[in-house]
Amino acid sequence: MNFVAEHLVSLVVFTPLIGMVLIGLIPSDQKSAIKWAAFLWSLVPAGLSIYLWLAYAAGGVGFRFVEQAVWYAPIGASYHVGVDGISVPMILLTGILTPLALLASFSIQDRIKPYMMLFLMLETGMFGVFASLDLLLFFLFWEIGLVPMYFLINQWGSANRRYASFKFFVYTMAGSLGLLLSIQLIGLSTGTFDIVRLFNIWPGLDKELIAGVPMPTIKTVSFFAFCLAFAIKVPMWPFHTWLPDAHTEAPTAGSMILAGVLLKLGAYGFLRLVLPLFPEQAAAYAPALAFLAMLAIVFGAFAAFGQTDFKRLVAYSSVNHMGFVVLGIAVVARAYGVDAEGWRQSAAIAGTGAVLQMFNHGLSAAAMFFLVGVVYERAHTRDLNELGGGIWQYAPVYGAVMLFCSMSSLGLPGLNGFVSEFAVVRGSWPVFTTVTAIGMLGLLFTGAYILKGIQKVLHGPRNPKWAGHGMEMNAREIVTVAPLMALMLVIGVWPWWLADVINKAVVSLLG
Amino acid sequence: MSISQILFLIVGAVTLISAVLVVTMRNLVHAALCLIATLFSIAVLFVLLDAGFMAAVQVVLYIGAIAILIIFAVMLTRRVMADGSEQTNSQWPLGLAIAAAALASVAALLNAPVWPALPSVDTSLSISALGKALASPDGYVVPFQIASVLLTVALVGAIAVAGEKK
Amino acid sequence: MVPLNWYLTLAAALFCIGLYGVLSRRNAVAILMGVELMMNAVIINLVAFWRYLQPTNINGQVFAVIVFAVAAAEASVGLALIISIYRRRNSVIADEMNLMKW
Amino acid sequence: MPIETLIWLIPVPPLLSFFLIWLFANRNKALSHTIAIVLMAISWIISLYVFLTAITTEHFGAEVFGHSVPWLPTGDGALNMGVMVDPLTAGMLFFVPLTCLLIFIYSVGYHNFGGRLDPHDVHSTGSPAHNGVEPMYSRFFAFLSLFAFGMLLLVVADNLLMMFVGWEIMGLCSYLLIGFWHGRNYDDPKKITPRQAAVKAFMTTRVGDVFMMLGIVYLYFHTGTLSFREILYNEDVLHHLAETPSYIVGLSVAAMVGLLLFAGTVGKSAQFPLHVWLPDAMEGPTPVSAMIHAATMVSAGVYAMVRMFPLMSAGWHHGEALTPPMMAMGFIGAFTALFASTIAVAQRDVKKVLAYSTISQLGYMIAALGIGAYIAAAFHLITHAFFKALLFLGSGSVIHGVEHGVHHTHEHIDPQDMFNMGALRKKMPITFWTFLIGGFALSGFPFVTAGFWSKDEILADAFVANQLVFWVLVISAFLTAFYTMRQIALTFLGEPRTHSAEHAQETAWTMTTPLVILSFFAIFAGFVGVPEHFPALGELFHNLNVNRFHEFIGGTLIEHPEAVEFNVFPLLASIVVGVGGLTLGWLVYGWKPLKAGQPDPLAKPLGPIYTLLENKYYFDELYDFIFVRPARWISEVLVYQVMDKNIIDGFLHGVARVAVAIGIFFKGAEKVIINDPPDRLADFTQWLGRSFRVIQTGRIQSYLLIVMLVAVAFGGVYYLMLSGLVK
Repeated sequence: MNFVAEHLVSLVVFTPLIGMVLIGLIPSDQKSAIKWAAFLWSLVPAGLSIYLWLAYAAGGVGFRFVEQAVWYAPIGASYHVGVDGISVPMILLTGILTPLALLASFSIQDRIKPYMMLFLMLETGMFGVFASLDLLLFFLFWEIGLVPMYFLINQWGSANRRYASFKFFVYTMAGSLGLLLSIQLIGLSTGTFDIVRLFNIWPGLDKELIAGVPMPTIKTVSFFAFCLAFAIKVPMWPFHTWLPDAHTEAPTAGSMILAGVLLKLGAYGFLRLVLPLFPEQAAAYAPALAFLAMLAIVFGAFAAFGQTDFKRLVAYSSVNHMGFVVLGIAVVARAYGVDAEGWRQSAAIAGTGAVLQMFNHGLSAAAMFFLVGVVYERAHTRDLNELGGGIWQYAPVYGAVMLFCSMSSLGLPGLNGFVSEFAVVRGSWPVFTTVTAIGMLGLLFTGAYILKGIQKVLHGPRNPKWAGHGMEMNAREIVTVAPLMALMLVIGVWPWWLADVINKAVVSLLG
Repeated sequence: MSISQILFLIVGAVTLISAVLVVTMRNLVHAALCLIATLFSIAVLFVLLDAGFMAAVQVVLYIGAIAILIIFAVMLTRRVMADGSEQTNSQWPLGLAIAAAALASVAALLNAPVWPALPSVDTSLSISALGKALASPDGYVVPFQIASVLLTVALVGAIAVAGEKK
Repeated sequence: MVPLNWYLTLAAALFCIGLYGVLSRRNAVAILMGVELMMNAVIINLVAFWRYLQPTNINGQVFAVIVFAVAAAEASVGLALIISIYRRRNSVIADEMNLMKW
Repeated sequence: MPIETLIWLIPVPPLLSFFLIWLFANRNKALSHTIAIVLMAISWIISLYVFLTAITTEHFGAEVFGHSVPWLPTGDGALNMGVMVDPLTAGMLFFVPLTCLLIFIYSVGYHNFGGRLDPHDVHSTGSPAHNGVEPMYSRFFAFLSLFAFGMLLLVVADNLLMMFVGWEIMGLCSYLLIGFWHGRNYDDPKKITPRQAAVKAFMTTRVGDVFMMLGIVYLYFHTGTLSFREILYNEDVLHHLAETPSYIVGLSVAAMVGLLLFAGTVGKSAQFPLHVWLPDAMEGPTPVSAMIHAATMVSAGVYAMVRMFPLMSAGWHHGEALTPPMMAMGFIGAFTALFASTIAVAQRDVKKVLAYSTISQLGYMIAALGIGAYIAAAFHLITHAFFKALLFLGSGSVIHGVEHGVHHTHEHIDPQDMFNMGALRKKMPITFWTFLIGGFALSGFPFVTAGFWSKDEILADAFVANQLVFWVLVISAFLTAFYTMRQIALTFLGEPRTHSAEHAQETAWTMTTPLVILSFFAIFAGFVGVPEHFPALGELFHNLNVNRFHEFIGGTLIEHPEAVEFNVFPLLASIVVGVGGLTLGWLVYGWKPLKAGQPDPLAKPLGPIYTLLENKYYFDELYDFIFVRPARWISEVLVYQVMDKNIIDGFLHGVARVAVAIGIFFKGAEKVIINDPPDRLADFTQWLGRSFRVIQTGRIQSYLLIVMLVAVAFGGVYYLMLSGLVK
């Protein structure tokens, strides 16, 4: 037990990788064994991440469960992992979502072994990004997550998967390139990649010259490189067009993880790296960030409303919801170090709201994509007009579940989405009043597209087209979505347990 | 010329002649019998060299096991190669030349007056020394064990290779 | 009093006879016999060197014992291979076993 | 148990019942309604206990019951959630759980519990049951329970956010219940279906909600709290809010927050211009209409305004200029009251008339608040809840009775159309008499009905405060009495105009009992608010210690509002328009009853105005044209196709093409410069290999021969070197 306690973060990060190796040992024709092994193994990191959460929540603030070891000494990079109040909810989210996504993948028949292996590799990548406290390590895990996702979309996706996976890959790589370069720049300037040390060194660094380039220029360049990489991943308007394609073409579980966790990597990058490392630049460009976030909220909602493909509708809802995350981050950036008219408190609320929204969107988007997958598996179409409604009569349980999850996505008070949206709006209102006010248009249309989805799928007279398709969810699917629903309700009714940890971290981020 | 030298020359002649017969006789059964003769005379040579244990092993292992094994093989495979058929391949002159050249060069090398005389020591205890050396941890127990494993593996392998397959 | 080089010459001759057998016989079993001759020549050398150079040290004989073991292994595996090939191809002629040709 | 714990417990039973029915009882109809009714009754009993404790507490108002817990961390502080009961809440607790409970009981009969399941309905079709028990019976009670939970949560909330939570949960429930028969289609494609009506209701109210949310965050930013006790009972905070300028020039923070919050009420309480959803909400089952229009949702809007009145009126004192939110409320309320009552005059659907009358009555309350008549508004809210619940349930009973006739005769008629009814008083006596009581209360029939007292009080206040508002309200009161009489006459009086009406039948006891109970309150609830200065009656009731409403509700405010001086003119106006409207209605519709197929006698004299009214001033069409269609176009074409697909993706694809072109160029260059030399080297190696492969004979002996040749050769060379022949 002592070993577990001392290496908790490393264990969380690397247990999926061990699982991947173990699954590699199972013969490919043992499909059922592979599925169960992958699912049961993924419960191990899930349990560890819950344990990590409980252990973290029981204690103080700041980076804890830190492990540091020599890794790449010649260039000053080390294996440095640890968690704080921002990363630990994300690790919890990843830990919870992965087993559910694997459970959702049980219906996959084709090449199940590489599929499961890739999924576990993906999990390590995601955990790694959230746990890294070293820039190079961060980048390493960042890229590790990319590869399995590419193959998941490319190999197990639907009709237009090659285009979507290629777009996803190239887009993200384009962002990573700048990220790598600016990480190199930082390493070159300071001689270390350690994030915790850089928090102290880098923002104040202004005397040195590198190759005759003044330090402010270097900082601005790295700031934009970081921003671009993370903005693509979030995605921020106008870098969002890979998202609907990738989400729509990915297999159900892939979409769940993509929307549930991968999008959070970008927002997490902003909070973990951009804000502490570039406070001045971030404050200067925060209004632009807020403006783009507003555009994402409004246009995301409009575009979602304009869809006829159910999955694409849900995909655009991610653009809309992630807009709130970015808005919250922009508020934190803007209010960094300012204390006018209670901005500091607003920033704390907005930051808490943003992280909470990341978590909440992880739950609701995963659930929605899963539900789209359920109906797609049976009806073999995602087109809302082709579905034509009238499914509720065949599938009352599915109807209830979908209503529940839709309402979470819509931000109904009493469920999780509202808490975070309220917090973000509350935080951003005094700081970016106009932008927030216009952003409310997006909130309005959130209702429109959610209701459109419900109306075109569930509502309507008993649709003879779907008689005998067995539209109702089976027990496995109910088990998959039930934990998500429970969390939605718990967070909606009682957000304190989660928000308190985040809030402390955000307050310490604000200095 | 001492008695031991005469004895050596006689035994050596038997060895070489029977060896030549081994490689030249058309009838393989005869060749195998000549092989036994060769091996036996080598055992005598070991006795001359005060290595009684080696002589015993030579008789038991070579004559008792390997030569018999070879005779079995000859018997088993005899059908396909009539005794009268050609027993040498097309490159035999070249082979002979090489062998002769090798012999000549080695013999030339050996014909130098640098060889030590036979030391007179008591070699009666050599068998117990040998046993100790083979079984002692300070001696050769590890190579000995490896040799045992090698034999076991070889035997299992031989069974697997030669065993009847469906 | 037999000089050491007599033994060595004898062993060399035996070796070369065996070599000739290996190089020129068609029958695989006969080749194996040649190999046995060569192996024996080596053992003679080992024992002779032991006796003449270091009779108090038993290493030479140990070496010879291990060569015996190797010889036994070689003979058993070699013959097993021959039997196996014979079963499959109904032949023991070494020239015909040329599957590994270019 | 401490009273605070009891308050926490008030909303819990309906929520519990929602989850119990949803998760465990959804296949058992009897169990479902038992759970729902029993738990609702528990909630009612707790509420009643709290209410009784409240009215027997000395100086209640200065002291309130409340308790809160931290809910969301906000930097160094925390946002608290809690419950509170002050006099206003106590008043709400008196009628909300009671009407909810009655509606629950009524629903049992309405959905024909105990009837057999029609073979058409064995599999749920999402439309109303053909003739028999509702197939989605359990679901209905689950939603209804959740609805009651939302309302009770809103009532006991001690802060705006929790109130907003209840507010939105009700929005969801109204969506679910209006769209309850989501599978229903009409032959007339223009007629709005329940599922469309549900979306319309949700979206229209959401417009208001979004503004309201902004109001909440704005208020929160300036006060650092959302607790009613800390904002509304705190003169310093109110003063600060009234003095601080907001983002908009000329408006104080209090005014701007007030306006934003009022926008929420405009949506929820269906005030002009967001009134369009409410008449269409009649697509839901009738108990739902009663729930929405009487006990819960629309009352919630007014309740929120009554609750936030100190903020709305921050900086205002009696007799001074009204604050901007009050002006907005006064004018929008009065206008809505008149506007909706004119539409109600020309409606044919028995429930639509009531829907518009609801809008109109809510306008009354809002207008009352706008002119500062806080108590009158609260009073009308309560009396209206009773008689409007009564009217809706009565109309449901009527429809149910006529539907029975429709099933009997197999006629193809709309059972909700009043022109297909007539003479139901003989067939359905209990429904008739209770409906009559409700209708008279709505019309403000003098002295004996609750509606008279509350309406009279509003008019009395308006007369003092603002003449324009007063006259508008008087006219709409007249119209109200008129269309009420029209409705009663068309439905119950005269001769049956269809066979279905002839074969209509009184409904089950589960439906009539709630009607009787509600009609009791529709009469007697008014006496608690008889003005003290009212001639004769005022003194009488004062001596009986009945009319304590002013004193009690007034305790909610920091500064007790003074009751207006008695003035005979508004009283006369009230009596005249009430009785006059009823009389005129009877003259037009009751004196000479309509025959079957005869058009509305008003249609001819009013001409195009009648058509305009019948089509609700074409607001639906207007909104469709200026909001819905552009929104669709923006979504489907502008944002998705043009912006995302064409501009952004087009740019990306352009970049990709350039990259591909560069790639092709380098591919060619690379072939000549980089690729070819190694290829030649590889060719050479291959040639060499081919040349030497002949020595690879595959025969072991030839290999050995080669080995020996080489060994001998090396040996020879070595020997020569050793012997010094070669140096």
